[in-house]
Amino acid sequence: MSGSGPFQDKMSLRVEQLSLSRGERLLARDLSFEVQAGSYVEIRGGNGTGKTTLLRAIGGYFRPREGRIVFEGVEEPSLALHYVGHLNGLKGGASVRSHLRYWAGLFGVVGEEENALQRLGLRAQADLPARVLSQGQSRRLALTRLVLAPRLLWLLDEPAAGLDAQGKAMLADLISAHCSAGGIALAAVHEPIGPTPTRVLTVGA
Amino acid sequence: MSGSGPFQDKMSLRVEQLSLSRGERLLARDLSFEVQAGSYVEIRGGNGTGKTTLLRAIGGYFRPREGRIVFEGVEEPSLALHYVGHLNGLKGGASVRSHLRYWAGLFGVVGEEENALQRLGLRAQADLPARVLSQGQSRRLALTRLVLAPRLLWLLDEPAAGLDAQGKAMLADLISAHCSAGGIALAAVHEPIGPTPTRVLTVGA
Amino acid sequence: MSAFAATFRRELSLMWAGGGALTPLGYFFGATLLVPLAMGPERALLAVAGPPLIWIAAALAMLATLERLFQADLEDGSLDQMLLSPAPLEALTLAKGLALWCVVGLPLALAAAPAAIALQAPVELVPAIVASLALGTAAFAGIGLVGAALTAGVRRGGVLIALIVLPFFAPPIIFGAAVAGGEQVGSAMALVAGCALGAAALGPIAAAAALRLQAE
Amino acid sequence: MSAFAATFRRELSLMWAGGGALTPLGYFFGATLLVPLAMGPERALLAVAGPPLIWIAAALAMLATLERLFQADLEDGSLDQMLLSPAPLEALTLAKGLALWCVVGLPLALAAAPAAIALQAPVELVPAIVASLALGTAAFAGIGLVGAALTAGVRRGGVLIALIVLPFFAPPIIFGAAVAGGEQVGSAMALVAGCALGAAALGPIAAAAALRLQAE
Amino acid sequence: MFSYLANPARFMAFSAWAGPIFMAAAAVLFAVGIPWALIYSPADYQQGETVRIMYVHVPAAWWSLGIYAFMGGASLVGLVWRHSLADVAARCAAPIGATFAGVCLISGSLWGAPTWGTWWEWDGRLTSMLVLFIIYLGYLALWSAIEDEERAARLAAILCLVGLINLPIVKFSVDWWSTLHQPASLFRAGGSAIDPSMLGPLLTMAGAFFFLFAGLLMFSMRTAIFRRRVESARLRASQA
Ligand code: HEM
Ligand SMILES: Nc1ncnc2c1ncn2[C@@H]1O[C@H](COP(=O)(O)OP(=O)(O)OP(=O)(O)O)[C@@H](O)[C@H]1O
Ligand SMILES: Nc1ncnc2c1ncn2[C@@H]1O[C@H](COP(=O)(O)OP(=O)(O)OP(=O)(O)O)[C@@H](O)[C@H]1O
Ligand SMILES: [Mg+2]
Ligand SMILES: [Mg+2]
Repeated sequence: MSGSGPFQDKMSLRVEQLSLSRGERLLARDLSFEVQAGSYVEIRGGNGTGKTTLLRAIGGYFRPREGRIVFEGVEEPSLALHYVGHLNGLKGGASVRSHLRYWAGLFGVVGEEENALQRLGLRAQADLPARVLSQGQSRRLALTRLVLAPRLLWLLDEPAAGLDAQGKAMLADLISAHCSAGGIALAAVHEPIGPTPTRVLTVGA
Repeated sequence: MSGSGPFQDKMSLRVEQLSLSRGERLLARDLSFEVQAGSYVEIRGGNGTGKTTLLRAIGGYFRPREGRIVFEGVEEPSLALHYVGHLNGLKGGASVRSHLRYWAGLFGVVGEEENALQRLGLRAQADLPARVLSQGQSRRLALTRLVLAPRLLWLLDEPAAGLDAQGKAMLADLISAHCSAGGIALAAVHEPIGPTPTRVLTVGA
Repeated sequence: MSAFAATFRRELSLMWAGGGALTPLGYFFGATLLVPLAMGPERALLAVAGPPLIWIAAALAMLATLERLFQADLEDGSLDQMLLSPAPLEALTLAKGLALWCVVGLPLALAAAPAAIALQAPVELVPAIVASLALGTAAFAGIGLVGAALTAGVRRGGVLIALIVLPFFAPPIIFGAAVAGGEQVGSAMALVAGCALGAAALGPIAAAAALRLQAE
Repeated sequence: MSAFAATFRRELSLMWAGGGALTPLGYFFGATLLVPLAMGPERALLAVAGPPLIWIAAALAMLATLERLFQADLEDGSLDQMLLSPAPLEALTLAKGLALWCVVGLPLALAAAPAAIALQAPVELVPAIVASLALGTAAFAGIGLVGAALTAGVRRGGVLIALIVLPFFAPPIIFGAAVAGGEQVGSAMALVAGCALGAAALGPIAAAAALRLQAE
Repeated sequence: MFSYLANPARFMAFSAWAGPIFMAAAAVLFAVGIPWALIYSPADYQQGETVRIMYVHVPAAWWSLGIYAFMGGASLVGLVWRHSLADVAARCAAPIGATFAGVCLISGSLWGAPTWGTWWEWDGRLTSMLVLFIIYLGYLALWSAIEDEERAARLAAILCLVGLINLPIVKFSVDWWSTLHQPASLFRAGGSAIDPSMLGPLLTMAGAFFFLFAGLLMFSMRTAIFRRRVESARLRASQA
């Protein structure tokens, strides 16, 4: 983690015999896997195979039909994770900087705002309202959350969507640094986004 | 164009000394280029350099500060083009098939609905409400418009966003077929999406 | 199917799926229910003050449906597609307004019958009240189109719409309330009809002009 | 800054940017303006029937701000982030409700003073009307949170909210209108305060429970 | 009993015979109660024959309150223990409760016209009953507006629990406000104040209404469960 050094705690994530369904459609059956501290896991699979659903289940947003998701070394999972999904979570009327300030308050951290802007290359846009940002700039803004509050587990759903080459390189650096500091990153992707995955998980195959 | 054979008319597009600005920011100055029938043009450039703005100006949604955009061989530009932007234009409550039916009516065409579903691999989802589609499935639905109504000029803003490998191949096929039938495609992209571009236009360099 | 028909049909089904007339009716009954609650149950007072308030309740019920009418189209990119249709945008806004009237306006007019009775309106006036409201809601729909189009780009535009639209609601409400109050029913009805015609004719045109600017 | 304070501050600034109290006030004045239009300008009638209607106008003005309160958070992904905060969701919904009350409720209560005078309320009652509305809008905000959270996932939820929320608005309106009508001002005021307390205590809890379900 | 029936298969088996039995009980009680109420019970010395509306009005009023309370219980079970059967029960009871509330309102109006000289009066009891009716409608509207059944069930359950607040208001509104409407005469401290000659048919009709509710509930729950099964089978088949 940039600026905040390696994590004190180690966590691992264990998924046991997970079944996921949406509506009447069964997306995963008896899915089991384990992820150790320091891993970067890529989740692959065609459109509509359940990558998003899996990430949301791990994030605690979506209740699996069966099975368990176990966080080891973590007391309250929702405080140990970041979720960057398809939706960026922005308010058009608020400025870029005020988003960072709000998130810092929401996650209970202080002081990393300028660093986060810098890392994602949004310094020039800091005072623009989010409404006028381009697609890639909006994505970058959502990704600043990763820098803003150090959290062990990153759940990233197509994090590179809309990013240009430089943005992808920044993201790859962030992920590499996070994992070498002992964090875990799970990313649903269609193409490799840079860092060498510890393992590739294919859903719905 | 799949199923409808080569276009009867030929069009070309000429952009003359275009200046584009958003708020106080100047995105393009004195941009001039010409695109002939049958071309596939890739628009490249970093995040926030003005790709979307350029496409929207050509589509007639955005008024350029200076310069002209000339359509040759076309009477009413807005009836000769398709625009697939960052937003998919879907209604969560309406089913996939009803979107196609609506667009067919809106564009004044008939009968290509099943073909379009087939071409974009959405047959299995035809009766689902758009709300439950995955990211890639939503994008595919937006792309069905290209098949549904044959139009000469395609303006595509990161058309491959969210598509899996198979989806990207489908899109590449669509674009190739369109251009060899005499249509024009302009696509803003961060990475090549398949077809060999006739030319690459870099904005904001 | 023409673009007009396609739009009309889609709007109808989207509105039905989103609760249809059920919810504006709830709003309408809720609002009329609040009147006696606030004013107290006194019979004589209600009989004079109540029936005209039905018009206010109907106006507010329609108002509440307006906020997202075009805002959603703008936010999800549908408006971009509407601008690529061979049909003029005026026809498409007219189709949306018509759908609004069918799904919300007409049921409101019918619902006015029991509401009028509850607010102690004389029974022989009820048919006139219903007919005048059917016209009045058409006027509201036409005016509302313009308000919704003007505020489509504004977050929390709902209340801004109200501000823009309510002054224009005043004429149909004044004449309509005269019908409900039983004064010069015939000529008041003619005036409501005039408002409806004017709004239905001008509303879609003004709304389309506003929408063209929103796409930027 | 705590998550509560951060949420409160953000909501305040978003609401201000989105027009702030201006637009609900417009709705409020618009609705009260329609009353004499619909009822006719008769002084005596207005003086009896008018002041309680201020409560209806205020209730409807707050109602109109509710639709997008949580719906926007759900649609743009903000809700996902709220669920990752160390603060309980109940605290965050309370912060939103509080912001709503500050930006919309309190200005409405103050605006009730001129509106009451325009509707011929006795001047000596005006302070009581303002105070009771300040409490009443707090009750509306608390109840409204629940309605907004329940309908966050529904398109065109605005009218559905109305249906759900208006029955619960009835008690504060009944007691509040009694204050405005000048009957048993003291005890009616105490009852409005009771409604406000109950709604402020229970509203955020029920709203948070509903919101947790919406994230799926 | 509740936990026994919580298993859908057992519920289906139970309701297969319980539904018809409840309906039969309702039919028998109506067959006794209607003639008793309409012909053999005395006319009121003040109100004359119109008092007979009571035999519809009062049971409908009682059970519209009772059904809401039942829905509240079912909602709590559905929320806390996530029993889908409880959700179905609450959902299926709601239209019946709304109908009873509507019957109470309409019969009350019909009764009010001759006795009070008005169809409708905004007193506490009548108003709060109307509020209950609107809460029923809101509950149903919320259900139908949310497509995902499971989520709809949980959200509607929250609304239902919040709406429970209205029950004591309906019940005690007569005591709190001085009103036109009758205060409670049967369920009150110090015993019933209704003449036994009217109490008999009234209680019979109340029993009939109860069994009508129970029977209708069984049937509509069965339909809902069947529909669900058919839908999931159809979807599974379409995916295979
Ligand atoms: C639309 C109008 C009316 C409504 C909404 C209404 C509502 C109710 C309700 C909710 C109850 C049940 C109260 C309880 O169990 O505590 C009830 C009971 C009753 N109502 Fe009405 N009512 C209406 C009109 C009338 C009229 C016109 C009469 C007769 C003059 C009447 C006579 C009664 C009686 C005798 C009871 C039984 C009270 C008891 O034994 O507890 N109601 N009504
Ligand atoms: N109610 C429903 N009935 C049937 N199928 C549903 C329902 N809701 C969702 N689905 C399906 O469940 C799947 C959800 O997939 P999810 O969003 O997890 O996919 P994904 O792997 O993230 O895809 P993408 O790469 O496109 O983002 C989709 O195929 C969708 O069509
Ligand atoms: N009001 C404004 N003031 C200043 N800058 C603005 C304003 N509105 C928009 N911009 C800037 O204009 C640019 C718009 O770029 P556009 O959306 O066309 O970029 P793009 O090339 O499509 O980028 P991306 O690859 O991220 O989609 C952005 O850099 C944005 O920050
Ligand atoms: Mg996905
Ligand atoms: Mg762009």
